[in-house]
Amino acid sequence: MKVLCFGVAKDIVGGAELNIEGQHAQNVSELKEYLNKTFPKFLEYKSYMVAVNQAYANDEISISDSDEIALIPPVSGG
Amino acid sequence: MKVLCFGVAKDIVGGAELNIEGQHAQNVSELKEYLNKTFPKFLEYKSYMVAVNQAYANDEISISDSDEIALIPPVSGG
Amino acid sequence: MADNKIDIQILSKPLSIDACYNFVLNEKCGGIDLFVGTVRRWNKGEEVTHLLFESYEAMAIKEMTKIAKTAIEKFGLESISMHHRVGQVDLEGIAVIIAAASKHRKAAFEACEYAIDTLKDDVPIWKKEFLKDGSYWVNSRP
Amino acid sequence: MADNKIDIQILSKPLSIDACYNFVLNEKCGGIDLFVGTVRRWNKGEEVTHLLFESYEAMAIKEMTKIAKTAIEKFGLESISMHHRVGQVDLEGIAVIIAAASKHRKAAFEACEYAIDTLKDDVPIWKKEFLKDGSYWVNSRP
Repeated sequence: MKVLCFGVAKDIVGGAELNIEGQHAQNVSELKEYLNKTFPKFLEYKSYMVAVNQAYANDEISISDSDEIALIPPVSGG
Repeated sequence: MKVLCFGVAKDIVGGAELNIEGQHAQNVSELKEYLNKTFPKFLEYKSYMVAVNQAYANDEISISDSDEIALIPPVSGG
Repeated sequence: MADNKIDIQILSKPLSIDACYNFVLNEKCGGIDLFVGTVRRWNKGEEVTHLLFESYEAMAIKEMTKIAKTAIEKFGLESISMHHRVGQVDLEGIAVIIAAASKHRKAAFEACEYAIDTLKDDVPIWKKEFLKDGSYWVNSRP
Repeated sequence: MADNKIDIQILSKPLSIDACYNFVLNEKCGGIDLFVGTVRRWNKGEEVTHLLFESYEAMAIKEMTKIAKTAIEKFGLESISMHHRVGQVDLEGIAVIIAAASKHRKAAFEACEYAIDTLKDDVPIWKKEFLKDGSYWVNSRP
């Protein structure tokens, strides 16, 4: 599963793309759990959102390898 | 007494400056009375303001030949 | 109040958004709001061909300066520019520009709206509207 | 909704107020409001040297288009242009421009403020602030 990373999330995972091998997450909630465990630094920051196929997704949304998944830290455009 | 005329007031008096000979008006109220009598067309229009020395003036303000007096029909800038 | 905070002009040539923007821009500001009033073809169902603006220039400058000072004090603006056109203005032409700059955007929006609203109420400038079949001074139809 | 009402761009070169203005200008409109977000030197007492913007471009375009459509429907705009910069932006540089055009000015002001407020809440764009003594992602300080 490929995860796009932006802003501070890019710094935390150490790159603009994160490849997660194996079946660690079937939905957004499980993905966050996996990330917080793998990169404990996420816990120091304000909550981030997950986008699935370029739309904000809540915890229950299912995800699979064919989805475009992105980590969205608090936005700060403008 | 010289009176500057703008907008529709210019059309009514027939020029950008009106010269009033004699002592017809000692204050704004008397000036308006004189104008409405001399140019009855003023009565067909919405009320106009009088400016004395480039500031809006109410009816009681005294006027003399040395003041800069102007007729201010409803403004419509912008 | 420093003169470099306020820029008031009544001009007989086309107005420039850049001129207003460049006047108000400064490194203390994060938000600039610009209002641009343009000439539209339809007004209350009538077709407009062009407008003609005239001003009582000396008094208009005084009234606009008063508005600018109040906007700075009331909303905490850093700077404001107000340009008004006189003479003939064609369709899509610019009649007025207000630019307001402040640290934060909310004040810029509020000040800009305050300035254009008050300009329309108080500043001695008159607009003659030319229609396909005649002309009249706006706000002064019998 | 016709495409000629909405102009959304994310650009890595300096933004142009003229480009946004010219897109929204049309003879149906009497009022155009433009918001320009610029880079200021002082933020919460710290001295900024420059900013760096990055976007999740495909999603940002979608979210900005959603805002533009809502602004048109909600406020009755004729047209709207939203340009956001990415990459390095220096002091006094432009980060974002919103231009909103409508028949009457009130709607232009309201729509422009709605659009920038919502952009700042929803659009996946991130700003890294560079200070004299370090840098950090805005809204993401631990």
